[in-house]
Formats: sequence, structure tokens, C-alpha cells
Amino acid sequence: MKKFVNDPAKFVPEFMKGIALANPDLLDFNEEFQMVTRKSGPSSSKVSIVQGSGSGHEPAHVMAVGPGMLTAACQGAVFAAPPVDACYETIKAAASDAGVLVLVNNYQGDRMAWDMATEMATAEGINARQFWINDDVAVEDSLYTVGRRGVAGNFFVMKACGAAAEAGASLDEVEAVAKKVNDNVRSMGVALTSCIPPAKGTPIFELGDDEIEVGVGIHGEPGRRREKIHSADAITEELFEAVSSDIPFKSGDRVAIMVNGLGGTPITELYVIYAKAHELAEKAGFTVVRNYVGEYCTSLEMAGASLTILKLDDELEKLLAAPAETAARIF
Amino acid sequence: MKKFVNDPAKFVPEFMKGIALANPDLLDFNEEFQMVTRKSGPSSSKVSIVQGSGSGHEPAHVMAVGPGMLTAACQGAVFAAPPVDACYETIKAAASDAGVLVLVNNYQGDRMAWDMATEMATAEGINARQFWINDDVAVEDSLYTVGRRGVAGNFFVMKACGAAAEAGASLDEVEAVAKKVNDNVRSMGVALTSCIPPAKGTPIFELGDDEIEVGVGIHGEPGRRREKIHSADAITEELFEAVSSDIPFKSGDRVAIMVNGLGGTPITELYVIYAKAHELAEKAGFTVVRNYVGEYCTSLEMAGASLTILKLDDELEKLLAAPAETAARIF
Amino acid sequence: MSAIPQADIERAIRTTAATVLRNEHYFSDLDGLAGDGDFGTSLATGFRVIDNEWGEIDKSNIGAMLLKISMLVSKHVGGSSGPIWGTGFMKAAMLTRGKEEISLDELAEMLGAAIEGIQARGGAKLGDKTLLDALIPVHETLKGHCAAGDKAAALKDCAGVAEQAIDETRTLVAHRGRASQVGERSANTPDPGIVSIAVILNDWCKEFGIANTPTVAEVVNQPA
Amino acid sequence: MSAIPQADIERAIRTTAATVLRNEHYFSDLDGLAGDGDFGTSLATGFRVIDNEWGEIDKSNIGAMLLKISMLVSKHVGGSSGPIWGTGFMKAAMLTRGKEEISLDELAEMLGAAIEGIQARGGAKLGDKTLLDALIPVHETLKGHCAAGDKAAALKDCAGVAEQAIDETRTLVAHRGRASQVGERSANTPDPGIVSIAVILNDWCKEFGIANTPTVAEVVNQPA
Ligand SMILES: Nc1ncnc2c1ncn2[C@@H]1O[C@H](COP(=O)(O)OP(=O)(O)O)[C@@H](O)[C@H]1O
Ligand SMILES: Nc1ncnc2c1ncn2[C@@H]1O[C@H](COP(=O)(O)OP(=O)(O)O)[C@@H](O)[C@H]1O
Ligand SMILES: [Mg+2]
Ligand SMILES: [Mg+2]
Ligand SMILES: [Mg+2]
Ligand SMILES: [Mg+2]
Repeated sequence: MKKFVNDPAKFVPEFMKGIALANPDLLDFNEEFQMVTRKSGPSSSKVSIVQGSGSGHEPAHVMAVGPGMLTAACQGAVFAAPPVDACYETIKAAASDAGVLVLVNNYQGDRMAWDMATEMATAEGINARQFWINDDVAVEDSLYTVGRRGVAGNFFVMKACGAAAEAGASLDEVEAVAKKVNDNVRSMGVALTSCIPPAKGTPIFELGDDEIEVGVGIHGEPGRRREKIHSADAITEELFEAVSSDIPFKSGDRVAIMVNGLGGTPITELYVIYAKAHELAEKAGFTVVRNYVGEYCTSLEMAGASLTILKLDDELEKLLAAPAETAARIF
Repeated sequence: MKKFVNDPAKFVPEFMKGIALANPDLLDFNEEFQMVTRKSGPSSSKVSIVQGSGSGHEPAHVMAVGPGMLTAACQGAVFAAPPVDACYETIKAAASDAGVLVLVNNYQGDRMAWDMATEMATAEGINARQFWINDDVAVEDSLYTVGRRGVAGNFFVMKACGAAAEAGASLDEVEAVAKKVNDNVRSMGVALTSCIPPAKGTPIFELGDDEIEVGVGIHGEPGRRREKIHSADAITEELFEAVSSDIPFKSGDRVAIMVNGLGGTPITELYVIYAKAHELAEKAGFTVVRNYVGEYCTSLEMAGASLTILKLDDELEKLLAAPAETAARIF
Repeated sequence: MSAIPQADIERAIRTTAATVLRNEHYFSDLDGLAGDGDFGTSLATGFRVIDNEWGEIDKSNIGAMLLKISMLVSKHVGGSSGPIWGTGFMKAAMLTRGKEEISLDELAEMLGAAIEGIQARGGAKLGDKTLLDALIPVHETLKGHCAAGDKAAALKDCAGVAEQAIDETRTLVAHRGRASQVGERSANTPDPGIVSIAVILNDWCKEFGIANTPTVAEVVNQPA
Repeated sequence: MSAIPQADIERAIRTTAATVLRNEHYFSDLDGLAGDGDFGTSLATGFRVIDNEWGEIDKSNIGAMLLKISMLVSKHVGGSSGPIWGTGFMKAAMLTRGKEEISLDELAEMLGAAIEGIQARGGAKLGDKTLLDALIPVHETLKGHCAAGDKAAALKDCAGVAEQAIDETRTLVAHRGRASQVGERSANTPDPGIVSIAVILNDWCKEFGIANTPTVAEVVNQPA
């Protein structure tokens, strides 16, 4: 295992400390619960948005905390849902009179933890609600899930809900935004390599030197099939077909396209995929009005990428275009 | 070789096409010269800034074109300086009455190409000047260089010069900014793995399973030494010592710190390094006023990182804080 | 004679902690065969705290103690195991409030309540290849011993039944709802949750001096 | 009898293009031993265009033709090779403006001018393990043949001298100014630029029917 790691057991709190030190004006970091909160705290008149899951997917989710995005987030160990208490403390830290929307990617462990935490928070009088994200078209059921998995489409749910909350939407309205995004977003990924959780020290699955896993999950879960590697264009066609055929996208639709890197793939390769995806989208009669090429939901150092398409309407376009400030930044 | 690539010979124009398609309002792409220019074109009253080198270092340099950063940039094949004509066309595309500053990382191939191009442009009456960046403290002379190499510190030169030009500084003034940044910025990198240029198809150098190359160049050039891998903290200490001891940094200095990923290292590991670097900087009495954690100057999919420290003054702080818009973005 | 004093429950919990800590890597490795390899670490993180804080844990009665255990699990165990084990201890705690000893009947009720809670929490059923495939037959066995009231015989039989569950579920495709196309990776691997139950019960036998000779590979091969 | 008609220079250039294209991967592999493995590809990218556009290249005289070659190299060859080869062709072109044949003397002057230009451009000197370590002795050899004027003998000797340069520089540390601590990787590898000159001269011998038997491994082993 070749990584920048000290004690693998401290990997998560150490990188979270780095994020906190790098963003002192934006974030507060609570080491006990591996939780990050907006420095400005929740606003009593605005809905709070929280999320949390196993780590290893950064910048999701703790690097998505900030004005216009999440109010708070917590991280479990690598690929392990956070403990119930951390989820509960995160909801509490985000508590607002306007309510708390908990965005959960659809994995068994995360759902159970947030279920319990939401019940506990509700018992304490906090107005908290859960919403499950499940944008991955690769497989119906998978390791760790009943139903589809939540993957990079999660970014759009956070972004749109964050913008709606910032604009003063009610809890019902923000939940409706989450539902609209989730109903209109689809993703599928492909892995070129496996990845090594620091505490495990060995690859999470094995892939032959010339093999790729099409439809891979962000924890290395099996996808649709294993294939011999082929050209970037052919892979992009396969992803585009799977993603775009899953909801009734139709010619004339305005869409956002995301090409998400899984951690070990350089940005240039993502742009090779984007070039083809953009071409296919235009051929299908879509108008690409927004695009996102980079790392949004990763799987440690896995080489690979996922393609996400989101069907837009005026409301979503406006919400995506709204400003947001997070630890994920360039300048 | 497991990559998202079609014909390796077309890798560079294909990813550039992706960048162009993804940023239609920001950039124009000229495939013949593998050149990207600001959509808005050069301004006759503002100094233009151009750069170009071999590709494989993205987001440097073509993804750094845009208001507040570069006016134009061109890319050679992976790790190969662009042809002279491309450099010449890039200067021409950026020609401004206020002059053109050509920022060149100090590599033999790049310097020769930009030398010739600048001569040609000057012969045509364009007021163009070159500035060489050489922030890498690892080795005095290296493969492809006489003197030190230019690496991730290049970002700060581009950013500060871009902001100064935007603010209306003269060519002399912008050149003075370049010199000030270059005089006050130092970097050193470490590689955990090699990388594979698509056209080569095999790793550019070999590194044992438990070995790291300390002081590696961004084309895989040898560094100071090969070592057994050790903890992230120990590696960070080594980088920090090398970088911070190279110029007379002193207690009380205000600095910017960059932890730059070389392409295959996940952001979380970069934050583990940042946490330690920040601690060491504070211990040394520096005040860290800006930080940059992510990918700024990569080496394809190489796993590794570099540390850059820039000593700030009021002018540089203001220039770094100025807004800029590039193809490298999150939202 | 079938009463179980609080001291025995305390011994069982401390033994469980020792078992989980000793098997941290082993359980994670088993989870890595078809899953994500975090089961052992997740569980050990919680039981390490239980072990370290043992002196301070409220032991005024069995229910108070189990409630505290449940809280420590909720605080420190991540992954699916946190909610599952946390819910189990919580349900058991609710039936033992104020009690300083329990009968075999009550023990069976506690386990029944834990099973119900886990099912409500995670939606798994018998045959989904989860630790419920060990807990449910263990519960049945325990109920069958209530009338006779021989604690030692009950524990020994429960350990045997849990062990069998490893083999009986080995060839099942994990987990509930998991589609067949992604099943191959788990089709011939033991479920780590089931193994953990069998190993714990085997260790309880040792702790209480009850002769029990494991035969299933995963229990035989656990680190000593 | 020592005059070289434009037709021979055209043949030499076309042969060079064929040599470079045939050796694209081989030259890159050699560059990969201690460098970045792009030498063959960079050079081939330019010579492929020269080959494809051969029909349209202005051949009104030697100088015009070499100027066009230089421009195509500047346009299509990246890396260090672009400026080096581009400068070389440019300097040679400047001495042959309007000429339709040249003498051996003039050929030697052209090469001398190219060498000077390359040195001015990149600052390398004899012994820095660059293609100058082939070009400079070849230039000396060529000058030595001017008086006698035997073109065939001159070319054969030049090819031999270039070949020797591979072996003579093999154990040098590349490149100019390269610090010793980073030198090991290149300390026992041939310089690809030197090899390319030797291979090209050997192919010129073949093209012009001059018997020449290479003995140095890199020339012997080039792809047929
Ligand atoms: N829904 C469920 N109900 C009961 N037990 C479950 C359920 N899901 C998983 N398990 C048990 O938990 C074990 C895995 O735990 P762990 O590795 O902590 O969770 P994760 O699968 O989230 O990584 C499995 O071996 C199985 O026995
Ligand atoms: N400064 C120089 N002067 C002359 N020849 C040089 C110089 N630098 C490199 N070369 C030659 O160019 C060859 C490498 O070319 P190439 O691979 O295209 O460039 P790069 O080193 O930029 O990748 C070397 O083998 C050497 O013979
Ligand atoms: Mg897990
Ligand atoms: Mg090169
Ligand atoms: Mg697990
Ligand atoms: Mg080279």
C-alpha cells in the first residue's frame, strides 16, 4: 500500500483536520463525531441540509459543507457508514426552526444509521426528514443496498437543495427539489482499477490487467459485467446509453452532464470522455447547458469515471447556477 | 495501459476538444496548434500572459486560460514542448499593444521553442518578453533543464501576473510581479508511482513496490534520492524542510501553502499532508494566509504530491485574492 | 437453578469484547471476501471502548448496563454493524430494566426482542445471509431449553447451532435483495456476521467451562 | 565530379523521412531508457507531414526546399527536437538560397552552420551527450574529404564516425549540465539523437548504393 498515511486508524480524522485547517473561516470541525459544520451555523429561518456516509468519496460529503450547499456533514471510517451518534449530533448541530433535510445515499448501513438518528432527533423535537438518493442505473440491487445505489448524482441533489434552502424555501419545498433532482438524474460508473482502504491495506477487489468493471459501485461493488478494456469512446457510449435510456429523456431536453473521476484518473482522460458524451448528447437532441468535469464523488484512488445526466427545468437550472462556497475550490 | 484513451496519437487534441466543449463561453480552441485562447480575446490596453508546455500537467496550462489568468496557451504532445509554430501562434493570438509576457517553465525544450517563437514575434513587431519559472528546489540541474525546474509554483506566477495584467499593470510591472513570485516561491515533490504517457504505453520510470522518489520532476525525472516509503508526516517534514530552508523565510512571514497532487493521489491524502505542513509552518512562525490543496500541476496519473511555499507581501496577497475564471472549476 | 446472575452477563460481555478485539483483522478479512472488509474494524472500535471504559459503565442493574453498551455501540461502531448491534443491545436492555438476574426464559425473550429490533431496523429475513441466520436458530434452540433449564446444555447447543449456520448459509448469495448478477463474489463465502456469532458463543463456552469442540473451519481457524 | 545535384538532396531527405518513420517506436524506446520516450514520436510527427506533403513542397531550388522543411519541422515537431532540427534545416537553407547543386565544400559549410545554430539555440557543447556529439565529428570528417571530392567515400566515412559516436558517448552522463546525482539512469544508455544521426547516415549509404556494414548494436538492431 503506497499512500500518504500515518496510522491508518487515524486517516479520517487527520484528513478532516487538514480540511478544517485549510478552511478556518468556512468550517468548524468536531473530531469526536468526525463532523464538519458551517462556521456561520444553521440559520433559524432557513432549512438545513445535512449528509454523511463512509469516507473515501471526497469531496463528497464533508467538502460540500458551506453556504449554498450543506449545513453540516459527518464521515464514518473509509466506506463505513458513520455511527448513529455522529449522525444524530450532525442533525442536532444543523437544527433549525425551518427544519432539517437529511440527504442519504441509498446504502443499507447509511440508511439504518440516519433512520435511528432522525428518530432520536425527532424525539427531541427537531423537525428532521430523510431523503434517499439512488441515481445509479448499473444494478437494481447490490451489495449494501436494496434498490439502486446513490452515487455522483448526489452532488446535484446537494447543490440544488442547498441553493433552494439558501433562497428561503420551506422544508416541503426543499424536499420537493430533492425529489425532482433524484427523479431526473441518472449515473453509471466504470472502474479501471481497484482501490485500497488504508485500514484494509489490500485492494478491495481484483481486476485483471486488461479488465474493467462496468457499472462498478463507489465501494468497489460489482457492476453489470467485467469486460476487456476498450476505447474511451466505446466506454462512453456504453455509459451514455445506460444512463440516457433510463429515464424518458427526449430530444430538446436541456441537461447537465457530469463526468466524475473516481480518484485515480487524470482530468485529461475525463475530458476525453466529456468530449464524446457531449457529442452523443447533441446527437440525441439534448442541449447541454451545464457541465461538471472533475472529481465529485470518488472511491479513494480508484482509476475510473462515472457519467451523470440530469434533466433540467428552469427551476433546477437556476438552483445549479446559484453561488456556493465549499472546501472544494481552486483559488 | 489502462486509460480512457482512443488513438493515443489523438489524446491531446481530444481532451482539449473536451475542455473547449465544456467551456464554450470562456475559451476558443484551435486544433491545428493545440492552442486555447480566451473567448474575449486579448485587450489592447492590458498585458497578455501566455504559457505552454508539454501536456500531461493539467490543469496547467490550458485549463488556466481565462479572465484573471492566462490570455492564451498551447500544448505539445504529452511531456513534449509544443512546436515552435504553436508557440508563435499563441503569442500572436495574444498580441496586445500593452505587450505579451511569456511564462516558460525552465525546461530546455520549452525554452528553445519559446525563444524561437518570441524572436519570430518580435521580428513581426509584437512586444513579447519571456520569463522563466524555476521553483523546484529538488536538484540544481536535471534531465531537460539547466538550472532548476519549473513545477507547481508556476500556478502562483500565472495567478499573480494574470491579476496584475487584469488590473492594468504595464509589461514591466507584470514582469516584476513574475520575478517577485518566482524569487519567493519554492517547491519539491515526491512520487509514489510512475505514470504512463499514452503514446509510450509503458511507465516512464520504474519504482519498487515500497519505494518513493523524493524530489521527482513532473516528467518523472530523478530527484534527490529513492527511499523506502515512510509515514505521511515524515515525508511532509522532508518536503517542508527542503522547501522552507531554501529561501530566507523567517518567523513572522506570511505565506501561501500549496499541496499539489500529481494526478493519482486522492484529495484526502493531500489534506493529510496539508495538516502536517500547516502545523510545521506555524511551528516555524509563519502565518498561513492562503492555501491551495488539490491538483495544479500534475504528471498524468502519477501518485504523489508536491509542497509549495510562497512568501507573501501585501501586493502578492492582493493579486492572489483577485477573482479569476478558468476551465478548472467546481460548479 | 436456571437463573443467570448479572455477574455472568458481565462476564459474557467482557468475553465478547475480548473475542471481537482478538478477531478484528480476521473478521475484516472475512468481510473482504465478498464485502468491503470493515466488519472487524467497525465492531472492534466499539468493543475497544467498552473494554477500556468497563470500570465506569453503570452496572446498577442488567438493563442499565446493556443500555450503556448500546449507547457506546451507537457512538463508536460505524457501518451496518452499528445500527444492528446497537439496536440488539437496546432491545435487550429494555426488557431487563432494574433486573439483577434473569431466567433462561427471560434470556430467550431478550434475544427475541433483539432479533425483532434488528429485523425492523434493517429489513432482513431468515435466509438473507446475515447474522440473523445465526440468531434466529439460536433463539429457537434457547426456547427449547427453557423448560429443562440447563444453562450449560443450552449454551453448548446454541453454539453448535450458530456454527451450523455458517455452513448452511455459505452457498447462499449475500445479502438480502442482492441481485444474482452481482452475486458470484459472495456465493461461496461465509457471512462474517454469522461467523462472529458462532465465535462469540464458542468463546462463551470456554469462559464458562463448557466443553465444546468446534468443527466448522471459520470457528476452528479463528486466531487463538 | 564532387557536385551534389538537388535531386540527391531530395533523395536524402526522402530517405531520412523513411528512416525516421520506420524507427518511430525504436527511437522513442531509446529515449525512454533515460529520458521521456518521445523522441521518435516527435520527430516522426514532422517527417510524416514532410512525406505526405512531399509533392507540394517548393523545390524551385535547394534553399527554398530546405526552408520549407525547416518550417514543417517547426510546425509539427515538439520537444527539444523541434527547435534543434528546425534550426539545423533553417541554417542549411540560408546557405543554399537559389542553388540547384552544391559542392562537398558547400555541404560541409551547411553542416557547420547547422551545428553553430543548434549550439546557439540550445547551448550544448561537444561531450554533453547530444546529437552534436555525432554532428561535430561528422562535420570534421566531411571537411577532410572536401579536397579529394569523393562523395561516396565521404558519406561512408561520415556514417562510420557517427556510429562511433554512439559508443564513445554511451558511458557519459546525459545531458549538458545534468547533475551527477540524477545521472545514473543515463550513464549506460546511448543517446537517441546520436543514434538517429548514425542510422540516417547508414540509410543514406544504402540509398546511394555505398557499401557500409554497421557494427554498433543500435544501428545493427534498428528495425528493417
Ligand atoms: N440488514 C441487515 N440485517 C442484519 N444483519 C445485517 C444486515 N446487513 C448486514 N448485516 C450483517 O452485518 C455484517 C456486515 O457488517 P458491516 O461490515 O459492519 O457492514 P457493511 O456491510 O455496511 O460494511 C454482515 O456480515 C451481516 O451479517
Ligand atoms: N541542447 C541540446 N542541443 C542539441 N541536442 C539536444 C539538446 N537537448 C537534447 N538534444 C538532443 O535531442 C534528443 C532528445 O530529443 P527529444 O526527445 O525530442 O527532446 P526532449 O529531451 O525535450 O524530450 C537528445 O537525445 C539529444 O540528442
Ligand atoms: Mg461498510
Ligand atoms: Mg520531451
Ligand atoms: Mg462491511
Ligand atoms: Mg525526449
